[in-house]
Amino acid sequence: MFGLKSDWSLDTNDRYFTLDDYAGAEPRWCTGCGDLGILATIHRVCREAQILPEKIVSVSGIGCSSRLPHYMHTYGFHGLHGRALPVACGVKSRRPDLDVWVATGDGDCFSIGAAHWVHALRYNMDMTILVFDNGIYGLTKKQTSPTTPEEYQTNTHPGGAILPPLNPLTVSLGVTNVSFVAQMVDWNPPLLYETIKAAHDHKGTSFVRIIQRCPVYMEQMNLDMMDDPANLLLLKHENGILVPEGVDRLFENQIEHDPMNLANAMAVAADESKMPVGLLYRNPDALCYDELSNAGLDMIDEEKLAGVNDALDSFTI
Amino acid sequence: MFGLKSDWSLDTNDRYFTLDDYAGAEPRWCTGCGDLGILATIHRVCREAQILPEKIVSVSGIGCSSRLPHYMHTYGFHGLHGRALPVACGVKSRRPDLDVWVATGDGDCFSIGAAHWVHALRYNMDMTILVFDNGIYGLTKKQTSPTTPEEYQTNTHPGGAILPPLNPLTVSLGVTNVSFVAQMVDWNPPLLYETIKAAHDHKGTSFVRIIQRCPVYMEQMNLDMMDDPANLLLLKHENGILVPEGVDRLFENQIEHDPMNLANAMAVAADESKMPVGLLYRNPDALCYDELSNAGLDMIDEEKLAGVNDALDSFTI
Amino acid sequence: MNDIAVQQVFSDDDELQARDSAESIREHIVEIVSDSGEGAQKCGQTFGIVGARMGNGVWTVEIIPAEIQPPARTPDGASGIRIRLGEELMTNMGNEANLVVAFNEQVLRARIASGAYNSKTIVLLDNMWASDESEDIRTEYSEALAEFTDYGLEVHELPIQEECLKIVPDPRKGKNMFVLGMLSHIYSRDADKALDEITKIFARKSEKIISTNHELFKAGYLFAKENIEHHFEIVGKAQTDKSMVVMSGNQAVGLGVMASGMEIVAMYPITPATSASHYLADDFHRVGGFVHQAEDEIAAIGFAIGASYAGKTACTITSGPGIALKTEMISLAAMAEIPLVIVNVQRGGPSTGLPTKVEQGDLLATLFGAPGDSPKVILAAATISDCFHFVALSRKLAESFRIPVILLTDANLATGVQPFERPDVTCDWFSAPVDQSSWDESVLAYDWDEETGLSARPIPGMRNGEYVLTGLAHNRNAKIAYDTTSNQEGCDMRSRKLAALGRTLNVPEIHGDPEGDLLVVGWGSTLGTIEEATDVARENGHKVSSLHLRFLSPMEPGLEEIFKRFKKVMTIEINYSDDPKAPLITDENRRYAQLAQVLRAHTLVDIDCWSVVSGHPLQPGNISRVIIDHVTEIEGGK
Amino acid sequence: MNDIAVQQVFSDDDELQARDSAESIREHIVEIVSDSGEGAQKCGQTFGIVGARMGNGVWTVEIIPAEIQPPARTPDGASGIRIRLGEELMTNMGNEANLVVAFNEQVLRARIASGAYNSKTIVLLDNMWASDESEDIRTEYSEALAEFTDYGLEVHELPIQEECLKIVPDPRKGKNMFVLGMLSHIYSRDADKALDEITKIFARKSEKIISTNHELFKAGYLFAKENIEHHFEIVGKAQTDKSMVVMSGNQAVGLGVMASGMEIVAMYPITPATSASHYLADDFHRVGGFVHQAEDEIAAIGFAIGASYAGKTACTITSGPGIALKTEMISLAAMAEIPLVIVNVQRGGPSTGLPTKVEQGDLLATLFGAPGDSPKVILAAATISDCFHFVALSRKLAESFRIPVILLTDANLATGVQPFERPDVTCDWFSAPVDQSSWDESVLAYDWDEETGLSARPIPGMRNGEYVLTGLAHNRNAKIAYDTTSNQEGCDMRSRKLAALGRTLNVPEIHGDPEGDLLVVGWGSTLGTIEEATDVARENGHKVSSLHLRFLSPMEPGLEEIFKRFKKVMTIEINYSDDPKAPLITDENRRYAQLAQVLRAHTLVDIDCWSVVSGHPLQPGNISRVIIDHVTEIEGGK
Ligand SMILES: Cc1ncc(C[n+]2csc(CCOP(=O)(O)OP(=O)(O)O)c2C)c(N)n1
Ligand SMILES: Cc1ncc(C[n+]2csc(CCOP(=O)(O)OP(=O)(O)O)c2C)c(N)n1
Ligand code: SF4
Ligand code: SF4
Ligand SMILES: [Mg+2]
Ligand SMILES: [Mg+2]
Repeated sequence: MFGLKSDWSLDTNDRYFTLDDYAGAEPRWCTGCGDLGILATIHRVCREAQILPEKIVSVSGIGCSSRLPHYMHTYGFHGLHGRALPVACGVKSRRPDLDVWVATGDGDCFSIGAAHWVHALRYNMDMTILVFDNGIYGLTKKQTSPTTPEEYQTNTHPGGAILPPLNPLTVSLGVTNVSFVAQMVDWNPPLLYETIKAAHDHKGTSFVRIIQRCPVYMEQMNLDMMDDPANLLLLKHENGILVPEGVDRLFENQIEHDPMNLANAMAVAADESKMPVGLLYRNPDALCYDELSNAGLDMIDEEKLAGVNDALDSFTI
Repeated sequence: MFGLKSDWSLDTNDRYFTLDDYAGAEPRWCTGCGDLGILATIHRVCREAQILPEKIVSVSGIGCSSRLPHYMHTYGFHGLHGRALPVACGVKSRRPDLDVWVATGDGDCFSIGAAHWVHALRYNMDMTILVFDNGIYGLTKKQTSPTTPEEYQTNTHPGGAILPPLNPLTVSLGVTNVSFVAQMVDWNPPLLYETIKAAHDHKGTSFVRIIQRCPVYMEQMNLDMMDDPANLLLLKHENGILVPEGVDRLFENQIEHDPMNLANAMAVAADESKMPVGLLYRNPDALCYDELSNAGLDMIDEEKLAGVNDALDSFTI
Repeated sequence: MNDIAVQQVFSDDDELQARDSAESIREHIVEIVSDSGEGAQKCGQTFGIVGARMGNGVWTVEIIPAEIQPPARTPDGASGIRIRLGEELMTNMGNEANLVVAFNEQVLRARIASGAYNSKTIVLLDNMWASDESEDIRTEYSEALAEFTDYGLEVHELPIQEECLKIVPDPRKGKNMFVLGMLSHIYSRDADKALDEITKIFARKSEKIISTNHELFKAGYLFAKENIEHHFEIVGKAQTDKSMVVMSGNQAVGLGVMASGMEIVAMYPITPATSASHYLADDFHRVGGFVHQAEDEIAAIGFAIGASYAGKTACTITSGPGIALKTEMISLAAMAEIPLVIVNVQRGGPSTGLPTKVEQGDLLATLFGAPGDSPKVILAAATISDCFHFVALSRKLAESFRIPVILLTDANLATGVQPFERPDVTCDWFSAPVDQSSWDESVLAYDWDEETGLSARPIPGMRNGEYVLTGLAHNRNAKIAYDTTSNQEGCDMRSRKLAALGRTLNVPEIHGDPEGDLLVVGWGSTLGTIEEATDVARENGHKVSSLHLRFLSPMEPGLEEIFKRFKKVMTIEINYSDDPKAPLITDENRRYAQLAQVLRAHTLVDIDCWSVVSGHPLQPGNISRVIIDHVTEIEGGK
Repeated sequence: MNDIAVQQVFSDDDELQARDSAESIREHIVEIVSDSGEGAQKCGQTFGIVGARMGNGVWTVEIIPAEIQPPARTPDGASGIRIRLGEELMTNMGNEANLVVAFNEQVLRARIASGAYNSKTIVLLDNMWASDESEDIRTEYSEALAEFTDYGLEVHELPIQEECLKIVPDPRKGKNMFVLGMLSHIYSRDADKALDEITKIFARKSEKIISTNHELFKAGYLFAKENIEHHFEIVGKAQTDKSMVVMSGNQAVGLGVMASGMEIVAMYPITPATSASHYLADDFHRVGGFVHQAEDEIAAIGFAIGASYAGKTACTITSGPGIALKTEMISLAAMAEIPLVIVNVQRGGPSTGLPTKVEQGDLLATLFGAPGDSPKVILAAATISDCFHFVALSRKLAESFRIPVILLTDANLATGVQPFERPDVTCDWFSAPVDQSSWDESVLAYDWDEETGLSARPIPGMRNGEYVLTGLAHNRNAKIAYDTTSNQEGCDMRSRKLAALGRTLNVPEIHGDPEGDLLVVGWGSTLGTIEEATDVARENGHKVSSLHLRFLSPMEPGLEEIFKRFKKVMTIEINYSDDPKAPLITDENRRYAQLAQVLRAHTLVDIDCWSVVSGHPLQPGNISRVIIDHVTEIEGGK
């Protein structure tokens, strides 16, 4: 049995991982589901970074998207609906060596999980949060989610969703200590790759909202955007998401946006005439809660024993 | 026994209410607690509007601030920690005639109640939410709240709070369909009165964050601001909170801010160098969920019976 | 015109001829299994409704895959429906199927594995896979076929796809109506009634779609007539003079809400409860009601509690994990005496468990889930008709006793479809309008009657009724009270209400003799199965009776006395208990099934139990074997 | 210098003289009551610690008002402390107080109302109110005094405020040390030890503050010597050679966490659990631990579960409403077999209930709270020493059995202060470092042992151990499994672990004779009270014994056999049960106290119960009366 520390840097070099090494069970998502492409992209990011599979923990809630951990050949935690984030924070709290990914849905994260969403962004522990936002409850078969477009017909709102959809970007950007907010669509693999890679590279909590196709329950929503890329607005900046060569030709609308500029990020996020894709905000200097929660991790048993005895001493009569 | 509708407008005119008519049990807050002044101001607003006491429902969670319903001689619902808002929404869902007030604390609303906070703002049902923000958990005796200033020493963070305080304004403003966001301090009674009055007059959910003194557990926090009003920034506008004569002399920092301008509101809220007081945002045209939830309220029994029978017919063989 | 075509194809002669050659049987169990999305369920439901309309007893239960769109042609992906069709009233899903229509051979394999068939089952299998372009598939097909033959099934390979292709280019949408036609001939169904139903299904679609589906139906009918030797007749004898409705348990819950006069259902989606809300979202407006989809389960019950507090007793509908989240709020409702109806459509647990499968696993959690003493009324629906009537009853109990009422149903009732007598709803069923008269100032907000614990409640808007509801310990005046007596008094009064309600209940009726060797006690959706199994045991000469409980809190009276009249009492439940024969398990440490646990404490009778958590509804055949095993042991011990 | 002053005032002669004239007694109960914020608790705690250091048996319990800063001079605002001081080990708060120091007359009234005193109680009352400038107060004072005299109390009016004013300008801060001095003389305490403790209290404050408080103490001491006739001596006989620690139950829980090797406590503030986390927030860093204050209770347990999953078994600490919220997560931990320690410091329920008061109301909720079958280990601490040791035990059980462990304590233990033997912690107590060796690929993630249900678990970071934990039904390979056997197997294996653990437990020891007329069964913080009351009954010639349970799931073995050796068995609990004599309550419908309910089902013995929900700790005097009443009935029935 090895102690935690001693083993951290063992045999990283003599192993090379292929995409297959990150692939778990065969995905059970519907044909055409955007989740498939996101999964493949995650595999690619892991492969490029050559992360040790046993050091990856993917945490999820409940939903179609939350099935993701099963499709990774890594450690995974397919927990409770809405509660991926507290669990992920707990995993990270004493295991700085683990690479924590969170897969969550628009219902999982913005509805039942909303309190944890706000607070996880605040904690800013080092992890990558991917929200698979298909604008609908997929797994439970077509109920309204917070991001369902107004008037879209669902099983709980057969007359059409009655509230304007929540804008997850403006809420996220409003959270003090948030450090990375990006948005991307599932159907642009090169950009999605760069986005997830940037999110993963970022130290702190990276929040990526991925607009995700659900051909089964949400045909309309994304088709608008897919049909006419003019509905998208590409955010470009030298500190932003790398836009691979050739890709930016697809976007007729582009702006330069400095991701360090929170006020601008707010404005971009708030303007709902176009769907921004790219990095809205990044603050590499935000405080990371895991640095505090990991304090004392390297204490050896003898020190602990001394600590307990000191504590007992103060109660001894 | 009267039916709901028939009685709504009975005997409103022959009764006149004094402040005492709105006062319930004697408040059990500490000496110098800001809650006392807020309570008095609510009584005043009710008196000025001559609301029928039996038509008022004040809903709260758990905390010092959530004791408020007991100090009102009206209907009240002192519920569970963090859950004032869903209950208030339920009260309003079928009782458009009731005047719903919510008293909640920074822990109650921004921590355990955060998901409901975001979603209640979205629903925008007609009610007045007052957050008594003392930056601390009062009732449970000095634990860190989401708005506790960084480094302030509490019983859960004896070495000082470790995260920068959450900015409730930027989060609130980020919620789609939010319709009224104001901020005020408890120690300026005339302005507080105008703020709560404006909130109460607004149709839709009015969110008012009141910076509240807790002399017992949070001396420092507000003293800075009280000692030096230069730390405050008064928001003025013809569509904003009325600034009573003489009051604006107290504020060396003032700006004109149009509460219809969301982008500006965001900027004002995000600038934490000064604490803005006044109306940040107001949108009188936001959709009110209660207008939908109240649909069908006036249906008489015979219509309902016909409705049930129609429904049964479609299952009849 | 369409109607003329119907006449032409199904001339009176044809019909007659069909019926003449049919073998008359008392009942059959039919399954239709396919990949998900091929419409097997729609086909079966329609088959069931036609049966109900023809006066047959009908019980249908859905076969639901775990994934939304599981991969095609996989055992795990089996989606479908079972219909038990008989002369008389059917009360459960029965045992092995008599006939099954399978759209591919793989989905059949899953059903065989779960014991749905026996060697006499007739299989009608689409033979399209035999000539598939993929060699793998052809091999799979022929291998499976060999398997089936080994198993002893009577397999008929039929060109279903081929026949459908003559009418539609993509038979994935349409094959189900062809199969409905086939089954309609095989079981001598009234084709006009079936065509009617098809018209209803596609009512919102185009004329073209309706006529295509009619055409498919007719093709299937004729195909069976010409090519399938099996031909049965099941005369409908269940029909009464009374008008009947046919629906699923979740629809019944929804209709029950509408008939109860409740106007708010606050919910958060969760399987298998959600479809009740789906139904209400469609129809609730007919009675002026509103479905609130909340941000989570806690908010849903909070919203319902708010509406109830304001005078409109409301309802929240959920399943196990949702009940767990609502625990704190349920305790508030008990403590502050807020009328409230909570429907729990039970699914397999613990935790996320088996979301689409049946379990009776939440009895203890609803009885005891909250910290402190939180008395509430708990009812369990045993039939789909109960699902309807008990919601209305729950609303009344909630208001009369100022108490939360939990109605337990389960995944089996939720998706099962069954005919029952059309309820005769009157305006008395509805809650009274919100009382806005003046409150008598001298009456306290909790003016508990010492005997019964009952009290009237002021409703916001009532002049002089102002009070502050609190979840803290409080006195009769609704004031927070930490003194030494108030909390005791409040607890006494809240508990007393259960005693008062209990007094109004009758001793439950025994199915079978009032005394004997073995009494089987059940609750919930297993009623029909247990009674049928008991009957079988009795027919085999055993002294077995059964008892079914519908009130779980308070308990129906007289149980101990009933139990004492039998040599042995056991519960049969769909939830977990330790197998007494398992390693390490002794009489002392054995963990009992949930009702058994409660009844043991309640009566001190040594109640045994048999239970499973396979996620499947119980089959009368298995259960009668279990019963006979147990009773034989007692007889041996005489 | 200060020390010299001490010497001067307390010369050996003085000390000697003091002791000489003192009446020797076996024990006394002392109360100090005041308005909130006047330091009565600090005074009493110090008095208690000095007692413990002098080898006395000590039990202290706080008197806590409901509000943070209740209005001054009101009965509801009574804040204070009770100290039971004796020659031998004290195990509970005792009956009526022998002596009370009151800072005003109103707070006394509350204590009289709650039955804390009897006619022999000596009252030392600050007389400052007699000459208050407000006439109202003067009247209140004289009226109350008349009341007290009627009640038969021996009231001594003393110029406490006046004496303190000679030393400090505002005696609100300081009076408590004067009173400590008074009490120290009255009970012949070792003044140097007291001065030591005062120095410790103000260790972080200035020299000046320390010396002022020393001065106040001495003034009080001399004042008593000169003016108070009462003078007692309680020789400390409880002292062993062993070193002792003295602390509250919540501090013991915190220290237990530190000694267990757990590194994460995730919590959300809630009374009365929070102070355990406060203590940890101060001291956890000494063992490298971290307290996470989460956004709510669900996030707190989620965070703990995450840490546990990642190899660092964690702890969450809460009270009733928090347990309710954590229900779904507890079920996940049971289902997915995540080691986890949950401390539930029980308070009065249901709902928000009585947040600062004691109840044993969460036994059924923790046993049965979750939907489906969620087996977990449940322990109840009976003493403050248990609070410490059981946390460490819980961590070990959680890891060995891969199961959530719930440790029940209560408000009474939480704030009570008691000396116990200093634990001898060794490195073996700590959890092993996170195992990061390679996992044997051939071992499945849930490689259940058929006999015991046990399995080893892979920890993230272990090569080849990759698996996906899920709350859905799953097989040995951790894969989601909806087939007909996996869920049954998983449920079997998880339940089997309880049987396996149960096998390792011993038959609990009976306090008193192994057979007799009445056996009283208890659990939790009532241990000392029940045993003392049983002893009284036995001394009175009744055949009564008692039994205290510490394991509630699984149960300790041999209970039925023990119960059968007594004519009658009853539980005594602080939770709700129907009074059998109340209206409408019959033998049939009576709702039993929580342990009684469980034991009835478990043993089928007709177990009676006596329980209250007044929010107060039980007093041995009352309890012995209850016991004698019950046993007399049996004796009569002989
Ligand atoms: C406590 C709880 N409530 C509800 C559910 C039912 N449920 C499962 S997934 C889901 C929503 C899924 O929507 P989303 O998060 O958007 O994920 P998607 O399926 O669309 O990827 C719901 C309501 C549950 N499993 N647990
Ligand atoms: C479910 C639950 N968790 C925790 C508590 C304990 N609790 C009561 S009030 C409170 C926080 C109070 O802080 P805040 O909301 O800021 O109100 P304040 O007292 O400062 O006005 C907490 C944690 C509770 N009553 N219920
Ligand atoms: S339902 Fe939608 S989100 Fe779910 S797997 Fe199918 S396509 Fe994907
Ligand atoms: S603790 Fe603070 S917030 Fe609570 S009543 Fe006292 S001063 Fe007010
Ligand atoms: Mg979704
Ligand atoms: Mg606060």
